[in-house]
Amino acid sequence: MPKIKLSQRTIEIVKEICLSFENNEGELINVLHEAQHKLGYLPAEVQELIAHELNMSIAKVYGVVTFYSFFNMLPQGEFPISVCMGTACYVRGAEQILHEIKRQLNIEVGQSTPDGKFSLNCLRCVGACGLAPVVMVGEKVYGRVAPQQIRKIIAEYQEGCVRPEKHEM
Amino acid sequence: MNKIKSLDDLRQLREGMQAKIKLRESGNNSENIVRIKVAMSTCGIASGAKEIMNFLMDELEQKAIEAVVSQTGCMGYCYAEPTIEVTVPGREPIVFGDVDKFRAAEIIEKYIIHNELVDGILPVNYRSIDN
Amino acid sequence: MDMINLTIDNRPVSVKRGTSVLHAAAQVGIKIPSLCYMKLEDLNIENKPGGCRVCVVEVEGRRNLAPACCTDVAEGMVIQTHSMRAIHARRTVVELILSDHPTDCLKCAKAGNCDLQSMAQHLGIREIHYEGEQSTFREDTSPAIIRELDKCIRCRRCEMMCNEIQSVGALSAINRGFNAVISPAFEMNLDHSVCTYCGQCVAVCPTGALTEVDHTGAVIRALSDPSKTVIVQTAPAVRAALGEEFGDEPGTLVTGKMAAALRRLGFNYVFDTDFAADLTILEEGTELLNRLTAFLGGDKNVKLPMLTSCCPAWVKFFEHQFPDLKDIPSSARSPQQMFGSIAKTYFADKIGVNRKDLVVVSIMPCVAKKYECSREEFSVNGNPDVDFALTTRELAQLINLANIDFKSLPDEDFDHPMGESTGAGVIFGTTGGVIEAAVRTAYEVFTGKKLDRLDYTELRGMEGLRHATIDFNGLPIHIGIAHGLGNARKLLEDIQQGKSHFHAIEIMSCPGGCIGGGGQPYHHGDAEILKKRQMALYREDSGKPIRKSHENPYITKLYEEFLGAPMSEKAHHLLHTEYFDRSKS
Amino acid sequence: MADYKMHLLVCGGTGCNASDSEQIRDNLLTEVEKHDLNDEVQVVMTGCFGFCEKGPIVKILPDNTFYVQVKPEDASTIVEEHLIKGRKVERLLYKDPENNEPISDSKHMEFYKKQVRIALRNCGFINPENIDEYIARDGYAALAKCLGERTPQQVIDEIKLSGQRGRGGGGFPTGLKWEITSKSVADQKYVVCNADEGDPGAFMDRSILEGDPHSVIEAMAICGYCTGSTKGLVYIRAEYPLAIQRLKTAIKQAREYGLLGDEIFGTPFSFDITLRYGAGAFVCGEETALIHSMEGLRGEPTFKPPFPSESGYLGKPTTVNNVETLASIPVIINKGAAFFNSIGTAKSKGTKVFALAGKINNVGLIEVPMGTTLREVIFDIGGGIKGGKKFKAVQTGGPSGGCLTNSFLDTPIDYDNLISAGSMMGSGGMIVMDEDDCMVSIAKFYLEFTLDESCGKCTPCRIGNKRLFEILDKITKGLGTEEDLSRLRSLCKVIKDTSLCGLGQTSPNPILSTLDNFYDEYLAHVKEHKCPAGQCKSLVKYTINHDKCTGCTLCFRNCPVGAIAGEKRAPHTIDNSICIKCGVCYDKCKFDAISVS
Repeated sequence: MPKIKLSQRTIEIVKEICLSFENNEGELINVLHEAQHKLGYLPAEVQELIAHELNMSIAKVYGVVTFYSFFNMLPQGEFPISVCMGTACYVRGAEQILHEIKRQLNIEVGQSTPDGKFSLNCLRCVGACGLAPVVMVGEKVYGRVAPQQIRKIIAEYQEGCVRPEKHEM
Repeated sequence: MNKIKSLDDLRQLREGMQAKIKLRESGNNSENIVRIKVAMSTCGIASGAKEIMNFLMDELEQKAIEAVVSQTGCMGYCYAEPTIEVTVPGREPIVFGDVDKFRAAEIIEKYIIHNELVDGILPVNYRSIDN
Repeated sequence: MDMINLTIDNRPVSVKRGTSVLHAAAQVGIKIPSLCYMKLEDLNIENKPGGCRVCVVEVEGRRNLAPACCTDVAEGMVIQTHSMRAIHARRTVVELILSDHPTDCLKCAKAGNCDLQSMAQHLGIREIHYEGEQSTFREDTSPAIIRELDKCIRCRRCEMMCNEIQSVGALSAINRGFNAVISPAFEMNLDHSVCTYCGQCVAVCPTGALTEVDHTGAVIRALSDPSKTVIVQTAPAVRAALGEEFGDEPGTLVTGKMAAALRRLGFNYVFDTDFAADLTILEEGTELLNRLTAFLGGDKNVKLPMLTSCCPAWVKFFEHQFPDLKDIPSSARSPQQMFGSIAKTYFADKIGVNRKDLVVVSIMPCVAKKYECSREEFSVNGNPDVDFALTTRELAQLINLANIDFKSLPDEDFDHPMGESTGAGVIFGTTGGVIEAAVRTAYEVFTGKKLDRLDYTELRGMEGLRHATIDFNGLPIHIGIAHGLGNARKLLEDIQQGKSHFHAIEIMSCPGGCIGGGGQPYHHGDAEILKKRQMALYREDSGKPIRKSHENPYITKLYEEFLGAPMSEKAHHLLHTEYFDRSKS
Repeated sequence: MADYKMHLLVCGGTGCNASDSEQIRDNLLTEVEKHDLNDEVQVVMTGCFGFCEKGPIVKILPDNTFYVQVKPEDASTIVEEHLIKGRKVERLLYKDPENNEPISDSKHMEFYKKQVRIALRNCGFINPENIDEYIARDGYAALAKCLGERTPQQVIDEIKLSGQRGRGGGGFPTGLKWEITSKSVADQKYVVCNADEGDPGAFMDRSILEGDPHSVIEAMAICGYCTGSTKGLVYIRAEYPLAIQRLKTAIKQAREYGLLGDEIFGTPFSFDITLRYGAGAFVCGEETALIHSMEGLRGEPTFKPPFPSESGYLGKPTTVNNVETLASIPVIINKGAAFFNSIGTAKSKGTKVFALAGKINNVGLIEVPMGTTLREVIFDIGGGIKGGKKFKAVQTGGPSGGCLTNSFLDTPIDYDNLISAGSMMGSGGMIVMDEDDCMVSIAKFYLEFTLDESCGKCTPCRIGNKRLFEILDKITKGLGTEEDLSRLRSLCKVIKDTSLCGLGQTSPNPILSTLDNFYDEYLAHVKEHKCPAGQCKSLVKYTINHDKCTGCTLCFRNCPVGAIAGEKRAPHTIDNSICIKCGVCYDKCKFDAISVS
């Protein structure tokens, strides 16, 4: 786990979040949600800081972070691609979609592209089964996606339309 | 916003609201309002319901048609999102499916202005428990 | 107190409400096999996650099988513990565990002592029907503990000990599903975590996932090297448990046989850590009295209460978790390190051997001692004061290796001058023992009067937190005792908030004290064994001619010939140490 | 303003074998043209009426005539008889199945509308972010009635009388659950709304929270009143941002109106609600795991008893109810238990919301009374199978459920029938599968899901499911043996028998039900190494049909692994040892020369 030095700004943000939940150990998951929302991901150093602020064991914080699929310890791509693998989407060909994206970006699920633009993971059912199979890029939902459309969708972000503000660490 | 301190506060508020709606639905009040509800659930928005809602508001304003466009929850027709429900005064509410910009314009033009029906009407296929 | 009546295996049973099926069956002699369940009776330690599912039984009217360990009895229950359906389920469950378990029993440290191994034999498992991928994890060797998580069966005992009993919080379950396992934060090595090596996880681990680092090989090499003089010191708690490895009843004292066995193994000098325990009492007792007199003399910033410092796991605990209190514990080293320091200076000169050619081996009931002797400050330009620390289990292994028939050995004495010890030194091995030994000496030195009684029963027992007030000739001295780091934490928090009214506190990391150490023969969750070992130490104490540390002639000789006086400049240099803030490790 | 006097609505739903309806519309238009009525009569295509069994349908407004099973050639009779002579065409009218009387006015034909909306009563009607619209539809009247006129026990009895059962999948009687919590004594009790909805293919909780959050808030308050809890918690999935935002707005408005907070309606009863977020763990749908997650711990279940009603969140008595269960509570209070009890079957009362998805035309959220048959749901409301393919099975209950085939289509849906049919109600996900779906890979898909979502605490689920998945994987790769099948079944039984929580106890269901219903398909994979549905990649063989192949080299250029060889304008061949069965050539070939076997 490469050691990174947290910027003072990040330390302030994390402390603020913990304080907003009265440094209560029972609010760990809410704290982690807020931290990931503000910082983009949860590296080891952030987890250590949270454990310190909530006065609890670091191993327990890591145990919670690795239990829930929502929290990730590696930076997400600028444009996180998630393929819905719910049953409705699976039956309508989500596996071929996933296969096609892997081929196009040649990364595996859970990885990010070297240039940090795209990351790929699977989601458990986004709840838009009417549009199966569904692919999400960030918050944007693409419905009734066919493997052939993947190239077009990626291209849309390739030229880099508006870049969301970069999370400095 | 006054707090509802007792049961009759609630009753009064409810009666007031229901009267306002009946007035509007019976259509005999002066400002002859058209009510449009847009299904704004996650899958609705994902299929473009937000753009349709803005488009409807601009179009109706342009054509100076008195109308209230409001958002609502999912109506259950996932295969036909985005879906909208149009209530023209004096007529039963009608639900339209697969409403893109082109079809929305057609609904305004034909149904709201000329009272003609338009393709893609979704018949009500459930019984409600109001009656 | 309402009783519940039920039938188990067609036998009527009547037990208290709230009893589990497992215990109810045990009361009528029915042993339901279980793996992850563990209960240490009066140390109120219980582990029943209900995860292994080996103890499932058939309950009439229930759709699926019920885990006996965490299903409480209910009125009129009808239970079949060994129906074919339950046996088939149990065998399949154990087959599943074995399908994700390495099959290297031949070279596994736990072979012969492994609960999974005996369970598989008990269930007569000959074939694993469901082969498949095995979960693999990086092996981690720390100064004291080896973690081979491929052998972990996720019984959660170590997680429970580390968090609920010891409150160290070095271990937690991580990941989810097939790769869920118990590990320190970020799957780092133990020596990067807050682990204090108290070894309680090693003591309860049912398989070979957590074992102590094995130094028998190194000791054998030293013994077979003619150029080395190899001496050994044995800890107080070892003599009350070593016999169990050879089939003795728990609590059998084997001091004499142990000395005889060590001599036959080829140790040049067989000494006793109890000698250094008496030395510790002198040093620590004096330090306590100095602080007391200063306190009574009105010095406001003297550090009271004073805490004992002989347990290395407890030292690492406050270095990590209470760095602001690190100058409160006594600066005296532990008996093991005092012994090493004296051996490699005073004794080495006496027998004319250079410290590099003198190998000091210690036999300890504990795994943390392996870490302690590897600490920087306990070595002189690279040569450690204590070279190797073996656990009681490793000593038993050595004795078997050398084909020594332990049970028929004659009783022999320790060598001199570092083999002589008093009753006070022996009781170091149990909770309440160190402070009782200190009181015996401090009372006589402080009041100048002879003790009327030697047995301070108010300091003895097994409760996690104990306190007593001893009258020092009109001056009430308040004493606190805690064993198990979770209990220690409560006392430390009182000190931090200035609420502690104690003068002296004895703290030991392991429940029961060193008799329950991580290196002792496995108790498999039976607390009776700990109590019997405790009784044995008090028996040896009352049988000793001299029972007060300051009356040990060899100690007085050591001071005259070498150290001068307790807390002298030389004693300070050789027998005292300092602590480090490890909270930012 | 209405220049058209008559409207002819032709059902264009894809279910009504769409080709006929277009033909009917064209014929009607030409007939109207012929009798030059085109400025008085308008012909329009509509969406599906939800009565596809009797399709295609033509409805005439304003007199509401409802013609069924209309053929293109009937268009002329409809125009001449009905439009011109004003006489209804008897033979096309729908015959009431009881008395075989033709029904002329569709106003009386309420019964063909199979759905009854109770939990979804406000969805699509009110603006979820405007509390007034909820109050206008009797919102909070139930709470007012409870606080004002009833004791907690009376309300509990009413709910017990209604026969309401848990809609999260367990089916535990709601009234009884509330009663147990009300009897537990503690200084603090909790009401929890379980909005974790981890079932893939289920989204009814989301729609209710997005469409009508207030009904859930009101129900939680009522539950708080009955059980003596003053604190409510909604445990909601982090994957539902819109539902979270709508819930927050609704709670804020309810507080402003004094419907949440202290002394509601001036009575001593106080109740407030806070949100707790899930973080992507299906197992947290289980009560004890959910409670651990709310306490900031790993979502690992613990043994029951003690049930949460006795000791749950922070060790205090806690009532955990699913969103849908709560949504219909206000209706039970307002319209009375008898009304709710009159709907449904003997032991399963009221309605159930299903998320109908998969290979079906009308994917959608439907709410049907208990006792409706699967056939009505799939072929009437659902509009039949997409692309006219043959129905194969419907999967209910998600990863804990099973699949039901043709022979179960007429099973009335309720908790017990579904369980005895080898499946279970589950939260309501209903995935329809057609002939192209391979049941072995569906079972493998669900196992892979359970594998990812198992918390790993107990042996049978952590290791057992992994072994089940490995055996299934072997079978889908054609390496399975018949002995594997028997081993699969026996391991499934032990896992069901010994797992700690519901996830493990039900994870083998998809396998057991596909084994029971499609054993021949398993045998095909194992014996002949063939996948009848052509889904299992490694068993599929792509071959080029030489007389159809024109040698256009399109497949050759697109094959990612260069498994295709052949000269320009000469028939090509596929080398099956290299081919990775990606199917690109099959999609690209314009001459349909590539066949899948």
